[in-house]
Amino acid sequence: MPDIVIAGLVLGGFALISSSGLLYASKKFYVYEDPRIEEVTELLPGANCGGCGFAGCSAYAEHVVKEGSLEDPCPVADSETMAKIGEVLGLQVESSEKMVASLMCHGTVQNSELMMDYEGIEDCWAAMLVADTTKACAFACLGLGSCVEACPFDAMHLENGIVVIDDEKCTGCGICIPTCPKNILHMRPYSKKVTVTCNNTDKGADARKACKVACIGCMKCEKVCEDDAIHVNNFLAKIDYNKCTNCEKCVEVCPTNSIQIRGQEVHVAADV
Amino acid sequence: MDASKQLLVMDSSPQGRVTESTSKIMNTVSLTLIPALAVSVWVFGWDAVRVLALTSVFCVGFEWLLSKWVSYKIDYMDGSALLTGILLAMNLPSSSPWWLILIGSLVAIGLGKQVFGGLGQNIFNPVLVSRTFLIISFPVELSLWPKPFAYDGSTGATPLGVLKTEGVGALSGTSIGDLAMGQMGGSVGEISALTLLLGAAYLIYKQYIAWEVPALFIGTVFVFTGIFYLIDPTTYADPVFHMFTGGLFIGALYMATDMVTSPLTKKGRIVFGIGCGFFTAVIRLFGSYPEGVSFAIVLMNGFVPLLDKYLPDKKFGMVKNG
Amino acid sequence: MLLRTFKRGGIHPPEEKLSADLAIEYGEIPGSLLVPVNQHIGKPCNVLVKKGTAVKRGDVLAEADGFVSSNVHAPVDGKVQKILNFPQLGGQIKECIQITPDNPGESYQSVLEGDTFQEVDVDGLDRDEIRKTIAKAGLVGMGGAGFPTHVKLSPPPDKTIDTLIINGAECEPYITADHRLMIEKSDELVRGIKILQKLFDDVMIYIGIEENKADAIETLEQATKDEVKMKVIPLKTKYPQGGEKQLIKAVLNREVPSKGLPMDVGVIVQNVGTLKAIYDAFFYQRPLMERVVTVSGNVVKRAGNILVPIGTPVSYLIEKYEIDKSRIKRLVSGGPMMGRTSYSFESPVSKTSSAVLFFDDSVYDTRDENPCIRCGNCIAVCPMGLPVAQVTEMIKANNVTPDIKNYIMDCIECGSCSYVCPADRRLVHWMRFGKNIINREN
Amino acid sequence: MSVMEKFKRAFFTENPVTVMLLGLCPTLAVTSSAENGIGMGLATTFVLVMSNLVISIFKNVIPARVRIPSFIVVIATFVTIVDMGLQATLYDLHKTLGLFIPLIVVNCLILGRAEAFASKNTIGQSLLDGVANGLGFTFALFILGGIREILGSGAFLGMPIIPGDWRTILLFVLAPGAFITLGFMLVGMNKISERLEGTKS
Repeated sequence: MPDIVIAGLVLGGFALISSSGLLYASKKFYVYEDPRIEEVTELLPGANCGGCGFAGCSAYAEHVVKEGSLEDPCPVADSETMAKIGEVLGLQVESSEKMVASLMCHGTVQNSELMMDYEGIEDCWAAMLVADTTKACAFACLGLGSCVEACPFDAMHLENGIVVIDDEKCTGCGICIPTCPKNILHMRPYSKKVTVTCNNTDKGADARKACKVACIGCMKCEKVCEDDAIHVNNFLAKIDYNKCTNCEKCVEVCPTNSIQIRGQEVHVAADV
Repeated sequence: MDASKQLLVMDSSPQGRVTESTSKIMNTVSLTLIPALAVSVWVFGWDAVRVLALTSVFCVGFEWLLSKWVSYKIDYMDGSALLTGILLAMNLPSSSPWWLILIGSLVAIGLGKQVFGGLGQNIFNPVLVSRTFLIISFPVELSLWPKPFAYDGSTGATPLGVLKTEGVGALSGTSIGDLAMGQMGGSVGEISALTLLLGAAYLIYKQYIAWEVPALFIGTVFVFTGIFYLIDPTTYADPVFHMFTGGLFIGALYMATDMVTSPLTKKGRIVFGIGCGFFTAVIRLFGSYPEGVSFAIVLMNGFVPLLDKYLPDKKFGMVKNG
Repeated sequence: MLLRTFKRGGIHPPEEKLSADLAIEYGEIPGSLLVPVNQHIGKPCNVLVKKGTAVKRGDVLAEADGFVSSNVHAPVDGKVQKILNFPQLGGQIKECIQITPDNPGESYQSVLEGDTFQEVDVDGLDRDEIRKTIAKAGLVGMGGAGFPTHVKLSPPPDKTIDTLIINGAECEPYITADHRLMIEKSDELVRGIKILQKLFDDVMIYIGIEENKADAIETLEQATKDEVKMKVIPLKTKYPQGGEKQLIKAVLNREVPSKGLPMDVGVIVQNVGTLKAIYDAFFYQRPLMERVVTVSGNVVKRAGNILVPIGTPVSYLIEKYEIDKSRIKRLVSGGPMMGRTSYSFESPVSKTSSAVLFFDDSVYDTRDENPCIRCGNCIAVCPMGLPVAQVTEMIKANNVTPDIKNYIMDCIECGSCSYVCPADRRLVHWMRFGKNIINREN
Repeated sequence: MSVMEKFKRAFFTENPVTVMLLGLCPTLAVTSSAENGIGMGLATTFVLVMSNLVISIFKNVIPARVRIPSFIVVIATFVTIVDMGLQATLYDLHKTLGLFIPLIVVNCLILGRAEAFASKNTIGQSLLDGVANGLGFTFALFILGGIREILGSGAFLGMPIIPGDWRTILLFVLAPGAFITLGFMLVGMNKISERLEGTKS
């Protein structure tokens, strides 16, 4: 059996040389990667939505591990997940409430009259190149759905010429906020259902002319609020969600229905 | 909302359009094929009409069926499917059996066009995808070419086929005039160069097709085969023969100039035309198939995205003034 | 006659110059005027008046804020009724000063005749003085863009200006305002040009006019026959001959570099309307308060060119020209190729409104976008040599890569591509949308 | 994970060919008939099962940094065994499959399972995984080969099933036919899984 011996020796010797080469290479070219990056990536939702401002979940994981802090938390992950990620990093994480996107407008085509027959490209920014608004109210939702297009979670839909947001599907990633040319999307805590559905800063009479459910800046809500949570500035009411207790008193008192409870929207304006 | 109130239209500039439309272009191209089709009917009899009717019905039919199925909008009556059908008929022998036409139409519309995303998205000319598919799949049917004026269904080889199998000697006696008028064996539309030229001239006048592509295509074939003819006239046929036989004219005038699958810019069209001509001549002279027009065009179709990207027009203001 | 033109691209839409032979009329002072505060490109003005302020014709209503800005003057005697936001011709909502005139219904011609002519010694004018007078009079480019004139006339010292081109091409269909000005006010124009001539050393002046305005060419040739350094250049009738870059290419065969300005090739281009305004500013001390507007379109019974004070609402023109309001589907300010649509009949005429056109559906009815069939027409007609079809597809796919950006920013939005597209694709709108995407990124 | 679930995943939701698009070189090249598809699939299955077994046994011994070369050596060993075994027993099949048997070494499916599964799981699990994925691969190749055989040569598993005077579409036994068929298989697969997902939610 000298043949097989020779073959064995040749291959064995070759294996020895190759493996020492591998050994050398593995020592010389070793790149340390923090194992926690992978752990964090696996904990993250994995939607790669980009809401955090990084290119996907693994890039975000790399960032938080490198920084060693959770100062800008993943906007999509719930507090439990963030707590787990905090554990991996050895940090204490305060539980934060889920935020959802909210539209500061209720200018449906019934409430704020359509002023034109827009026939350009179906996109709010494209429409803004042709006209500053499509409705009587210059602040109103254009209703062409740039945000709907951008939402990665199918939480937004067009209804009656405005955007309707599904609080359950919304993950609070905030991608939609900058896609609105009218800047009428904002974030609010999931549990705080009372919102001002108007962004019109015109004087009361002008605002009322433009839209039936416009905030006219009458100050009634400010007076009725016991928690100092609602203030009128520039003829427009604004709720401070740190103070709001969901008492719904302002909703009752609002003469134009411009303060609404999410999920129980009153679609037609009250006759005043 | 007040219904009586008339809303003004808001739109981006310009507030006007030419009266052209996709379907108008498609239908005009279809109409210019009528003289060539008439010659075909004269040469091949009612069989040519049968093939034409079947391809048209099948192509529009398949497009209609697919429009029910795909997620994007298909306007099956915009004339593009009809044009595909007519051009497909012109690329088949008039003796084609119905099932061949059925498969050919399905391949043209389904595989050639809609799998890429429909009108405008296809990389390859649907008709030629179908033709090459059929040539490869059914070599028997696609080499039985009906003889001209023999309305009894007897078949023979095309002049190019004769050239390939029997050599130049067998061609003595074919007059160029007959070839130009279309008195030869071949597929329904590839026979009459003059009528095709007539139709295409109108399209060039209407600026529906670019003259660069057919001119350079035919010119390149002529020059290339001419060089070999001058080297050895006993082995290679003369360039005029190459010009008027086979599908060169329909290929150069109607297939290579297809808007969707030809380059967008002038420079690209020049390269495209020369490339088509070069490959046609190479396949005809050295390949195993007697005819190379469809292969050459499909091959060059694949280069179109590259030509578009790397041969754009010169942008205004790219030259520094002294 | 060998006509000059730009080489690349261009189209020739139907000219439809319905009002070419109609002399400029004078309007009356309307019952209420809306003077937009911001009628130029650049920084918005500061409003100086309040509700109830009584203003005299020529008073400054809003003052330029910074260098790239332009004054706005009261076009009539009257009282400030209100300051409000109102939709403009062109669709934007801008702050307007509503003025109730003291003498509504008074003929504007008689108001103009009240102004006194004052001879000015052009040779004795100081350059800074000229620029200051132009700035004070609130002059902006009256061709449509509205760039403050004094800024355009103050090139940085490292640019030598050797040529001044007067843009009388008026390549857009329907518009005839500049055409009529050139015929009726040719002497005034020449005097205006002479003032500009003072601003630069040894400057050659070309007046570019499309050949379809043969009478204007003739009149101006007559008016400039004694001038050595002024020359009328007949141009081929081709759109967009009046585009700044195309006009320079046609007249001088110089190509403005990509992302560059005309002054990079030593040229300044001025519209004829602006020159008339310069003349008024120097010889009548009259700031920019009025302009010639072409009223035309396919629903008007009679077209016309009318001189109206700025701030005149469109509804006044509709009444004056007895236009059937119910037939109007599109209200376009400017020409049909580059003009913008508007949605309110109360929108006022501004410094840049060269025409107000009224259309119904028969001229152009928006159709749905069809798939691109890659015919290449858009690329063939693009005067800027852009691969329009590919660029717009990339914008549509939201894939704006750096080299695509380069192409987008060179678009002059002339509309030739959309005009010839057989698939009714909104190519210009996509291009503008692409610019918007780029602006948002920055 | 239960055995059933494992098989469902390997055959359907994570099928190596129609979903993961692994090992496309043999998939496209040798599937001109259903028989070839089965032969290729089973040969691959054998290599997959054996390499999964060996790798899961030695997973704690193999140093992480040289695992890939080690896996390749293990796989190569079994490929050589299959190659020789086929040559000895099924010579005709070996001749048709030709070069593609040695090329199993570089089939990403095998290395993929070794890396992703066998090197992290128990021996039993790895064996099961190998069998399931191998059979899933075989199944896909069988379907692909079957379609191409019926359309291209009018037969199924060597038995003529189309009347003699009918024409067959020659293109399908050629390479382009493999691409076209696989393309439509992917379309079908996506449509079916879309529909299944739709019924679930």
